[in-house]
Amino acid sequence: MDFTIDTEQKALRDAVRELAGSLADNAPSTGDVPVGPNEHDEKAWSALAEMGVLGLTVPEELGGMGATPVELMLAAQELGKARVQSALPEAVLAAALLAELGTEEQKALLEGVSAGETLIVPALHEPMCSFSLQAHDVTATESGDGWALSGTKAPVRYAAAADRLLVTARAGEQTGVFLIEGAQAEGDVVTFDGASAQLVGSLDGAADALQRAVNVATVALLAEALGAMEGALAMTTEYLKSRKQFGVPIMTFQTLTQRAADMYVSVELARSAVQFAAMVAAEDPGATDHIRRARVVVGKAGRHVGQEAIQLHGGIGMTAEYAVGHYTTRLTAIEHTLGDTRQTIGELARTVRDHGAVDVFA
Amino acid sequence: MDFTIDTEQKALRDAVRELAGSLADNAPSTGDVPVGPNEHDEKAWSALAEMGVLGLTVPEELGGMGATPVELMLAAQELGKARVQSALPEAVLAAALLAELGTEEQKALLEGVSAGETLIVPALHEPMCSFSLQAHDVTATESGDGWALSGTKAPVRYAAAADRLLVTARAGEQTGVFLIEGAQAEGDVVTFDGASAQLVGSLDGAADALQRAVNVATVALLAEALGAMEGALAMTTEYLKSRKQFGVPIMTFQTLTQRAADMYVSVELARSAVQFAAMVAAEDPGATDHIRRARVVVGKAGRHVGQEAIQLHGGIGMTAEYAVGHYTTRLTAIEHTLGDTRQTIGELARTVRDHGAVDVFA
Amino acid sequence: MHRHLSEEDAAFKEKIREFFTTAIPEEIRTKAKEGRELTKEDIVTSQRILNEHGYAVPHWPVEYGGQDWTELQRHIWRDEMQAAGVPQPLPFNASMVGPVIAAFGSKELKDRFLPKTASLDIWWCQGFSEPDAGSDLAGLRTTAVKDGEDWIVNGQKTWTTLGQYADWIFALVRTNPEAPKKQQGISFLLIDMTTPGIEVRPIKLIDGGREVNEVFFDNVRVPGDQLVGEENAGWSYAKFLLGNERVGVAPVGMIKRWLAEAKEYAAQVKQGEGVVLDDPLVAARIAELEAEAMALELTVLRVAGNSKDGRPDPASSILKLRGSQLEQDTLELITDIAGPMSLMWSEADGGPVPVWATVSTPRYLNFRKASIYGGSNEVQRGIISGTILGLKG
Amino acid sequence: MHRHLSEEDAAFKEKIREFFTTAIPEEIRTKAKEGRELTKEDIVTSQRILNEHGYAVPHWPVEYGGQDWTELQRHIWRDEMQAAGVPQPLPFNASMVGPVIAAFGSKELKDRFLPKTASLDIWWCQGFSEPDAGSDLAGLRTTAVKDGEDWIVNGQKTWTTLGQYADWIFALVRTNPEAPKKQQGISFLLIDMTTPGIEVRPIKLIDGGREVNEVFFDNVRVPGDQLVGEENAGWSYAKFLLGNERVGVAPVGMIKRWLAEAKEYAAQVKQGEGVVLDDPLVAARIAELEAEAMALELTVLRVAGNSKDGRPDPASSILKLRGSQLEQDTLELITDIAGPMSLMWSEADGGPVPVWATVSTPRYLNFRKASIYGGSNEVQRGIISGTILGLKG
Repeated sequence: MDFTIDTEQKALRDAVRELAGSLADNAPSTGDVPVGPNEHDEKAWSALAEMGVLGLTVPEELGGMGATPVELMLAAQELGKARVQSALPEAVLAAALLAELGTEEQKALLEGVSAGETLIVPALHEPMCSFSLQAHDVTATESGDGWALSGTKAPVRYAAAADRLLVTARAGEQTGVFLIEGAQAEGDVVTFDGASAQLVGSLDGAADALQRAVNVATVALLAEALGAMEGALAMTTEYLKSRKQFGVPIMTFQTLTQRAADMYVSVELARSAVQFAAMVAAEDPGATDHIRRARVVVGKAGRHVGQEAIQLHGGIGMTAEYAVGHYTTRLTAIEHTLGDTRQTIGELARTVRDHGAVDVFA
Repeated sequence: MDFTIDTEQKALRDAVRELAGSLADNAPSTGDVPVGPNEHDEKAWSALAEMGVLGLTVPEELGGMGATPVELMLAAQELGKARVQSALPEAVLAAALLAELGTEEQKALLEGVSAGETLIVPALHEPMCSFSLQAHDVTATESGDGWALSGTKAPVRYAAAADRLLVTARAGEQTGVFLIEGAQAEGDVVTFDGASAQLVGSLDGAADALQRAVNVATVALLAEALGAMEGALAMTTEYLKSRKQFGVPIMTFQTLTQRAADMYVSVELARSAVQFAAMVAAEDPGATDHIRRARVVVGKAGRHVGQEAIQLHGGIGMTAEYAVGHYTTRLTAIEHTLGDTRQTIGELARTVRDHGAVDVFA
Repeated sequence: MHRHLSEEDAAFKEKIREFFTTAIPEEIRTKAKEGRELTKEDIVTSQRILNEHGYAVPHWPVEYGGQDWTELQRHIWRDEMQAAGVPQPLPFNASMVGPVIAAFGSKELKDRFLPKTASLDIWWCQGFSEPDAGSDLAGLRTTAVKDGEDWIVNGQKTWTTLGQYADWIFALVRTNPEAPKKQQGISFLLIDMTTPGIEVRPIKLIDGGREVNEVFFDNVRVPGDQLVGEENAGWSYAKFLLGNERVGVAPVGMIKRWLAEAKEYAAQVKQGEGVVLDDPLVAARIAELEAEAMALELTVLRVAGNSKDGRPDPASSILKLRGSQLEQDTLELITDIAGPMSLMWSEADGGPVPVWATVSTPRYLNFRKASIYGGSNEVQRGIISGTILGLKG
Repeated sequence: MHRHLSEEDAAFKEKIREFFTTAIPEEIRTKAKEGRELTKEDIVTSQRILNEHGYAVPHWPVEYGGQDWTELQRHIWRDEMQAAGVPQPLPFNASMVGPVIAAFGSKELKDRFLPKTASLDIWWCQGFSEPDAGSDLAGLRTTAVKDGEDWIVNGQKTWTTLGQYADWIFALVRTNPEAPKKQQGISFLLIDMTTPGIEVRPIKLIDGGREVNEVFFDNVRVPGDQLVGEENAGWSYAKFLLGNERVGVAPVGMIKRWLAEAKEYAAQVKQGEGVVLDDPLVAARIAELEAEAMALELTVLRVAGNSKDGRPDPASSILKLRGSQLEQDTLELITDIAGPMSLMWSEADGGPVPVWATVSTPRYLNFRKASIYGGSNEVQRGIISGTILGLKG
């Protein structure tokens, strides 16, 4: 096992760091600062495309960089640290599915995806359903040489900006992945009423491919969370050093510094888990249990670090004009994207009998 | 709802406090101090009997004091605070069963129980079984006008000192309670091989009566735990005031005092839960869900307070010659007696659908 | 020691529940239950109805609209109010400035302010915290200098909740900068928000809501008869106020309602073949929180009964500390139940995703404040370790 | 960045697993796995076998029995050793005094002590803590005064683990009471436990075991050639030693074995119609602990690789802090799985209640020490906040 990064990876990381910094600097930070889930930002998206970030995990022959989830992780971590929210995890998921299952024609879309010209995002979530790779109420029926979709997907992040969606829908007992163009979105809600769509791959192959694509996108999410935690911890230690109460810097209050130390521990354990998840996904994107363990570690760490970052700041941490709370907001969202800690623990709990000790080398 | 105690109750509490203090003073506290589960102490037991503690919840007409679980709570709390371990919770359970289900002849035993002359303890636990009111591998078969028991009960606390046992055993699909005399115990292990026993009450009525008896005994256990927590907290604050490190009293380290404050919060919430459990049991010993909630609160508080008491003491907290660790030991044992936090949460989880909000007045 | 309700108290409970669930408009209560932002009008409407029936300020002196209730009855009142989703009487009026004026104000001040404070004809806001005086409240720097009979106030307050709606502000100001201790030399002033020189600037929070503000004072002239009690004795009134706040804020009824709602939600969100409530981990978490909320409620009942001479038991810090933790834990749970739906932020009705789910994340984020405002949890632990346990740093 | 094991490392792992599970007597490994107390003989036997094959002190210089292994190979060695239930080489010898002598001792000291230290012909114990110098180790008061070439030692040490078996003790002593800072003026002495004037008094712990002792020094004469390194430079050697200890003690392999055992136990204890492992709360707790143990193991691999110039990365405090928490959490879980059986305390075989269950409570209690000894968790947090985060109090 080797946790060091090579020169090329370092260069990528530094380049993304610089870009992310400049994107963050352009965002408003006083006055009516936006909060919560972001809108798609065309300019930022183009800049990411230009740097090759959008096509990182797309095979070279399909117009991408042919890099691995490790490079994806390095990039996503920098975006997280700079608080640049984007559709990157969603786009990665969609691209992985198309690259694995798509026809030649469908794969040809990936060149535009890598170039930032075509935005394709997944539509997995359904109203009043917890996260699942199986579609629940959205159905697909054969219609001519294509398929017709019915039902509602929500929330579909970035639906309004997307050119195409990859939609999970029930076809009989199975769930398939369907490509659809020009779906009408109202905010993050997309309703289909017999909309015509293409099946991507086969119904039989969808479940496993979907899990693999989710796993790779999860690496991007967890890396972004790691970056957010790093940012939140750095802001918190800075604040403890500079802020005064009772006439002294608040870092003289041991109860605060010991809690900052616990935050550091959470961040470092999460770092190990994220880097491991990236390495595992690079080797075998189907190694779901290891990725799930990483999700649990990062989910718990993110909650701990996000909550403590606000608490140790006090009131200022609650304000939109101050960055630290935005980290917490994003960490909360990541924890509920493509699964969450609760469900993931439940899934892991069902497999604890299948092994003795967890083997990180296998 | 009224949390105040009356003059008589105050007198009882003060008397038990004094007795418990003198019993504690007689225990060895240097050299080869005993650790872990105690042996039955005849002298302490007689002293408790003399004060009326053993017969507190036994009806007056059966030779007891005819008091309620509230008085039992007050007494047990003092014993816990003074680190006087005894068979009181076990004896209370057995007495409650006999008083509710027993024949006249069986009830007549209670006079001796109250007087400390007869020790009757329950034998519920079985090897390799988690806690259950149902017997698992111990069986009862009819034999003449009595019953014959087979199988192993363990651990049966105080079995070696007991005159009689109240044993749960399976009779067909049901579990009955059986009274047995002169069972042979090896430590806390009792093995039956066709031993002759009397059925107490009927097979049909056993389950509910057993639950009620467990509930009342649980009040004694939880109150003892509350006393232990009070003792552990008091020792810890005393230690923080007197112990010096780095040339100053360690109470100048805010990280320690803030954690002592959290211990206090746990103790006070547990106090409310214990007093409530006693009041509830006094009104209706069958109000199992409320007692279970109290068990969960006290179980978690006990773990928190017991662990922190040692940690805030440092190395000295680990030693047998110093009292604080004994509180932790006893709190750990109480948590695993007649059920535990884990199982109790599981049981409560199965009933969360049955009510909207928890109503403490109903 | 007994737990049953007397017949009288049981009847009281019935009566008051009936009142809350019928007299207060259902629309307001539903909005509150769903966790949406209430308008100023909602809050005023509700408090006026309460006040007309003597239910707005029961803990005040009877002559100013209070009730001669027992602690238990007050608990029932609070509990049923929160259970029914009735907005609490504005705490700045009912629990803060009102009791201070009632306890320390002159007869003139009482007659002038208390009736309108109870009826919410005056909307009060709080001017305590400053940018450099948060947990260290006594370090405040806003000054009031005598000018004839008047005071001239200069400085800045912050974290002024709902200041945008306020007619008046009660403020701590430094009237004697020479005092040997910083706790001395502070006075308690009542200030009309329309006085020239006052500016209110909103602070947007991370949930997107505007509920706190900065308030700037630039040579604001305050008539001398708007001083409460003694000059330079404001710190003791502030401590009295903060102590009341700790008792008042234990939001047990609300936590219980949220938990009941959490179960309803979890019984509706589908997971696999069943619903989220079928997940033993979710049910167990709920059972645990119910047990902890029960212990908190019992502690409210037990500690409130212990208060002496109108000074709150220092143990009331438990209520603030644990109350805020349980609020936060419960909202965290609801966000988890909402799952992916929590990624949407919206108060808009009628979509396929219910409002409780689309406000779950902002509400969860908003309540991170609960362990910061009104004396942070670190401050509460300090009160416990110092005042109760005698651990002096 | 990659996770696969090279062929060479995979082969190494195989070889070393084979060795541990065959060369070390099964009886010893079973005792260790069941959590029973090992005898002195067990530990000596095991370490001699390890040492004969070069597996006792691989991190030492090669000329004194070390191996030229990578950090990864050292991790595999530790991990497989703990997985197989092989008693770790006595840490006082292998991880503490050995590396100090190797790094700072003279050639004479190395030749005299290192071979017997590796083979456990000398059993070392640690003389650092004192009754008034625990977390504040530099406040120690045991003195050593020059008398010709010798030192005369007076004072008291405490928490001396397994001191009852020890042949020698390495001790921090104050050699210059006049030094301007208390960290200065401390020296590192090696003392034969049979020297007249030394008395060892056992301290019984709450689990009933005797594993720590007080050691009293009354005019104990120590030859001058038993000083390690420079006079008055002992504090820097002690810091070196404590840093090594943090890296060495992360008990990942043991935690993983305990978790695997916990599952076996939970699959055997009956509950209702099934077994405890069927309880989703238990399975979930295990899954969580497995994930956390995985993160700890990965951090060991990542941080150990970062150590520079033989000085441990301050991040190694994570390993001590989190390692002790996970040990404690896992033993707590096993006690819960044992349920009512945890009420019995016994190491006796053959009864109806298995030994793992009857030692569960004392073992759980015993490991409360893990967050206290060897630099308490509060001390580790202090190292992190001070050294890494730059938060100076």
